[in-house]
Amino acid sequence: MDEITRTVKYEADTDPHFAEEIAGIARGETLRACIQCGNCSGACPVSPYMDYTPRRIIAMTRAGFKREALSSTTIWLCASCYNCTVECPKQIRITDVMYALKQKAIKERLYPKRFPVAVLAREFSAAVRQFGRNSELWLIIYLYLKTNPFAMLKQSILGLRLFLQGRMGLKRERIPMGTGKKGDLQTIWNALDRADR
Amino acid sequence: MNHLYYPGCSLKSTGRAYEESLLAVCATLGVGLTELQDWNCCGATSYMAIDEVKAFALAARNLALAEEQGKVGPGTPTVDLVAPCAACYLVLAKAQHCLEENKEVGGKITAALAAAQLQYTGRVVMRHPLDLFTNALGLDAIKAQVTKPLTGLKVACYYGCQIVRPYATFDDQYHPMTMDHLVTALGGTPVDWPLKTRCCGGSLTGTVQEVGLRMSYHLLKEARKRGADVLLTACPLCQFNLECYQDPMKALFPDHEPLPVLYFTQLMGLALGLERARLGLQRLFVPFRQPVGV
Amino acid sequence: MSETMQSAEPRVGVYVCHCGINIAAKVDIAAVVEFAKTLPYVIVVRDYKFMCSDPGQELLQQDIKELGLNRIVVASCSPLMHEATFRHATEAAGLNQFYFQMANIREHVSWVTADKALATRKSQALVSAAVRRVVLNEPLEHQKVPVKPNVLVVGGGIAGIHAALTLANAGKQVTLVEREPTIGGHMAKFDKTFPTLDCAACILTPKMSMVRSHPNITMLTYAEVVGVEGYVGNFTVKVKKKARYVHEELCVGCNECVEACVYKEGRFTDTFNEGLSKRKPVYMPFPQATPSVVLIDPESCIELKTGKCKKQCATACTRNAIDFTMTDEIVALEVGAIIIATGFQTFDATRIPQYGYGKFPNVYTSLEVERLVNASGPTGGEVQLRDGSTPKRVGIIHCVGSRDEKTNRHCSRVCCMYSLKLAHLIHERTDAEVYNLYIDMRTPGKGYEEFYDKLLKEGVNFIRGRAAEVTDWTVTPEEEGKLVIRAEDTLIGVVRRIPVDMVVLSVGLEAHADADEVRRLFNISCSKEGWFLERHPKLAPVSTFTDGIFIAGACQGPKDIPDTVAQAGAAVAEALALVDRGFVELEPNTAFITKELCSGCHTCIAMCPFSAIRYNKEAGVAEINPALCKGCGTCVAACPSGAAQQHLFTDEQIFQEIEGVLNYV
Amino acid sequence: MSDTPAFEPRIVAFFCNWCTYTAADLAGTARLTYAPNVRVVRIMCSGRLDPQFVVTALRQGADGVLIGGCHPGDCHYQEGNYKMLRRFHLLKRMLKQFGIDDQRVRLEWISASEGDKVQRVINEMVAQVRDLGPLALVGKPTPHPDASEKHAAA
Repeated sequence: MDEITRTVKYEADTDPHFAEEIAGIARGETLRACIQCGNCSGACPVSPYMDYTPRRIIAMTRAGFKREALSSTTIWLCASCYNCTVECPKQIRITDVMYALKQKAIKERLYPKRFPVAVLAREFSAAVRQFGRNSELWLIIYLYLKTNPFAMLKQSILGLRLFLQGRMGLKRERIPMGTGKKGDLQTIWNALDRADR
Repeated sequence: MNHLYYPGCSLKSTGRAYEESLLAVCATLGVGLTELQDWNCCGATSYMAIDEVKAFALAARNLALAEEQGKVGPGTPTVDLVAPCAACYLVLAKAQHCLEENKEVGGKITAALAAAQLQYTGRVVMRHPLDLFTNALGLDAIKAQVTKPLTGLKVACYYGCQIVRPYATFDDQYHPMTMDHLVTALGGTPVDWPLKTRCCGGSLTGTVQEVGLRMSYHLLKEARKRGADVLLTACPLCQFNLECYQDPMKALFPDHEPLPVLYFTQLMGLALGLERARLGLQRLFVPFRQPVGV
Repeated sequence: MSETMQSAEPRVGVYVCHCGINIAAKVDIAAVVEFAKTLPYVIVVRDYKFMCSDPGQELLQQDIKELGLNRIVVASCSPLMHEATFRHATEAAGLNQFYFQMANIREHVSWVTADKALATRKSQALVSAAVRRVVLNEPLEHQKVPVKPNVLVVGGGIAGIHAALTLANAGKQVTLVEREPTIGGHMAKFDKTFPTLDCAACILTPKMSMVRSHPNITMLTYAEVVGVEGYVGNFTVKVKKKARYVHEELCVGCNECVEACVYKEGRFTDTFNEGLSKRKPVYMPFPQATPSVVLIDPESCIELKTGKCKKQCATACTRNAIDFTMTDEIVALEVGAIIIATGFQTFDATRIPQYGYGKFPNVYTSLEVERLVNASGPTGGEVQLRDGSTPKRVGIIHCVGSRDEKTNRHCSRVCCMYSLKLAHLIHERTDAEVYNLYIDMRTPGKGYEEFYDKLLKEGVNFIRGRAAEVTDWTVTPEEEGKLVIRAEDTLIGVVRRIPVDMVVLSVGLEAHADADEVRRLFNISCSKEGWFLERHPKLAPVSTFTDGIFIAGACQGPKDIPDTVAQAGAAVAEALALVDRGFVELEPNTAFITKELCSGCHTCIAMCPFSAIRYNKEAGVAEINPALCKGCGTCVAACPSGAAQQHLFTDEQIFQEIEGVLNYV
Repeated sequence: MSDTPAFEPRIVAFFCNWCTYTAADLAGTARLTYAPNVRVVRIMCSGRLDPQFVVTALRQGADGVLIGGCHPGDCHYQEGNYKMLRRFHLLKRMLKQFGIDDQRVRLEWISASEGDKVQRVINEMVAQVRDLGPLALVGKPTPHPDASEKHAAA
């Protein structure tokens, strides 16, 4: 890397409402209480792989560095183990903040390209939305088709073994949808969609 | 004892052996599990990344179904809902907390459930099988039925993240012991190791494999280092990550040595003298060959 | 209408204070002034920037003289803040000071209300109430009560020691009560003190022996206050002296008994050494213990537990000081003032399990390390691990039990500095590589930042990050056999794993577990965390809400030694001001009985917790002794006929106030 | 300005000097903002609270009454708060018979250090009484129209 880049951040490039917005979705009202102690990063089992440590994500969120926070790999590497949340001395629900950032990134299409976690989340929710349950085999197929079809070849051995051991079937798990009867999931979706509008 | 049972998607596929062994063990111990009819996916960690309200609504529908099928409502006692998958257990418990704490989200969800003539009144108690066995049934009752004690077997009990965090209700968040005590009751020897609650990598193993593999590799390595013959899990995803990826793990980390990874219910079944096939042991990638009860 | 009202037509002056912008920014002062002008009996209404200032006070004094005002209302801050100020001003202008009434439009209005219009309205209501009430105020006189000359100091740490000595040097008779068998407190456990690194023992032990030898000080160690009665200037205190099983006046501290004990070696936890060594059932707390007297622990002594010991200790004592029949003893004291200096306890590190205290032997608390580096400690000042070896790498974790919502929210104020001190001492004695893991470095004291600077130059490592965990999970060869501290180095932005031989947990300071019981005993308040509450954080930092009881040192909040000693001096000054004055003026808000209305029903008599009410058989009415009445008004509320009333708080006054606050429309 | 001004309750509070009044001062020092509907009358001890005070306040136009005293065991005068508690139960029963919702009269133990509790309790109570609506008593004075306008404007 011989290239030198200029990194000054102008106030006009920040989003002054970003922190509020994220705190709102995340039930993370305590976001602003962060003292930047880094306990979250220290407790996080995945932090060594992140481009920004969780602490920096909190700082960037608070400071309105929207683009940086939303396009970071950090939020997609979060494995939802809740260690940061449990350990935070200010009781910030960091895992929920990460969820909120993921939601926002997907909405704003700012997540790193072909980053499979975001695709997984999308494919997963689409399947659940349609069938009410999730079938792991189909999920994996979609995931690889949308991200890296070549990697699927490597995974096919694993898939085959799972199939042979009876741990993965071709049958789609589903529950009746759109019956309009009592408890119908489709009715609930519709009600939620209406409320969203 | 009769309980409603929420299997979750994984127990119907990759985690089939968990369901098989759980049902077999419960039948032997006289614990009745009735599968929740028409249950839907809990939403897991993925839906939460898409839409919080919808994720909680997915969970809440199951809770409402449990109240209906458990025949509880205002003015009645509670019903137990047993969720063996750690992710399902957490998501359902988290939804309960959210419905209680957050009026705004709670209101939206209640309204959506009402559209489908469902309601949730807060009368479901989420239970993980570990909680069920150690606290509701009691270790003495289990001990009494052990026919093949796990004498000499060194076991690394792995709890993972989501049954102890962030809502540790039935066990200690930092040093959980329910599974260790269970192993002792079965005649085995739990090893003391520091990574009991360290994340296995979760869904990362499938998406950012180099990260997930390394996390799982370290867990297995440390368990071996502490002398474990077998590692026990209480979650289908943990079991999948730790067991099924041991071949690619070996490719990435040449010093990796295979270690059998079982559901704790499978080992329970062995100690209770059940046939291996009833416990789904034939589905293992890393076979567990150690004889028990000798 | 009372007689006083008829005697002179009320002429009320109302003064609205801006308090700079504290009130004026949230309350439309002009609107309050205009409103006050419409109230009955009001002759003049003025506003001023600071009513409590001299010109402010002169304003009302001038009006009393020139306009013939006979009632004063000031709308400003809380009466708990400036009531006395304005009463004096009123009195100085020749009016009885109880013709004054305050309306609290700062603490109860401008500081707590978001909307200016509503704040103005609320202020008007409170002014209206004060005006209506002041019309009914009566001239009263303070009751003078003599003050007992002696002072009690509770707690024998550095705060209590300093307070007792200063009072004694001023010629007061002082009783110093200490719960432990020796005075000295936490400071006696330290080796060096920051930032000067002077030896704690060298500066403390002379003071301890002065306490022992001072003719004006009575030292009651191994003793606890169990009862406090009375009021400012006149307290009766009961102190329980726990049985030591050794007669203090006979023991010369020769330790022959300790030598002779049937236990050849120490077997029981030595609390003075933070459990790092063992002691016998009969023991001297530490070599410089004051008084230099042994004691016997009934929990571990065979004789005291079973009555079946050879009692070699008793035989060995040539002065027959040992007495197994000793029992607890109650001592009664009469004092005019009390200084509470009960100190703090350190945070229990097992409450943060991820740091491994109690699980990994080489994880220590800072107080344990204080003993390790102390020349008179269990290792003679050698910094050693449990196996006797010298650590090569040491990690000091700051903020353990501080700045943490799950344990203690407060900053313990001393940990940064003592951690620096320990880093220096460990580095100096072992040449070990020392890592300080801190969240923020807080060194705001004289010479403190300079000390930090010195440490930086000495080559001690500093990592800005709260340690997430201490684990024996090792990954790399250099970590093998060590403890690993995992933390983010936040200044670099990466997670680091620091392998160390020894972990020092810089535990925070917290209020004693029994702070709540202690404060009840003395009838003072404490914060949620258990710190004793001062009367005002800035202007009355050592006074409490109970007159005559003062606080000093860390029982009020975390403090280092210089601040503790300074505060002890301040508490002494307050106590002296009270005791040397010789009398106190009691608020004349006592209850009284209007004979004509009393039916002699006895209801009030049962209500009074101070036995101030007695039934006069001849007259067939109840009578209240104003000297005993504390002015709670409970009897007044219970009186069915309205015969019982309370000065300053008559039913009529309160009714007027109620009407006033509701009449803001 | 609307034709039907939103109802803003008026609440009289009786706070004891040593604990709750001090706590209210602390809330001020800590700048904890709360609803302006409560007016505090200071008494030395909650034991001084004559049930007549409550009745008078309600009759004079208050929609609710809040009483604040020291926590049990903390009374500056040993047990004034206990003695008031006994009276308080009787009072509540009596008010019920008059058809006054017992949520309108609330008792809270608030120590000198609990400024945040003052804020919470006052906000809760104002919201509660606002929901209950104005206390309709025969002969109760009605608020001045000017005040309602100002409230509504705010």
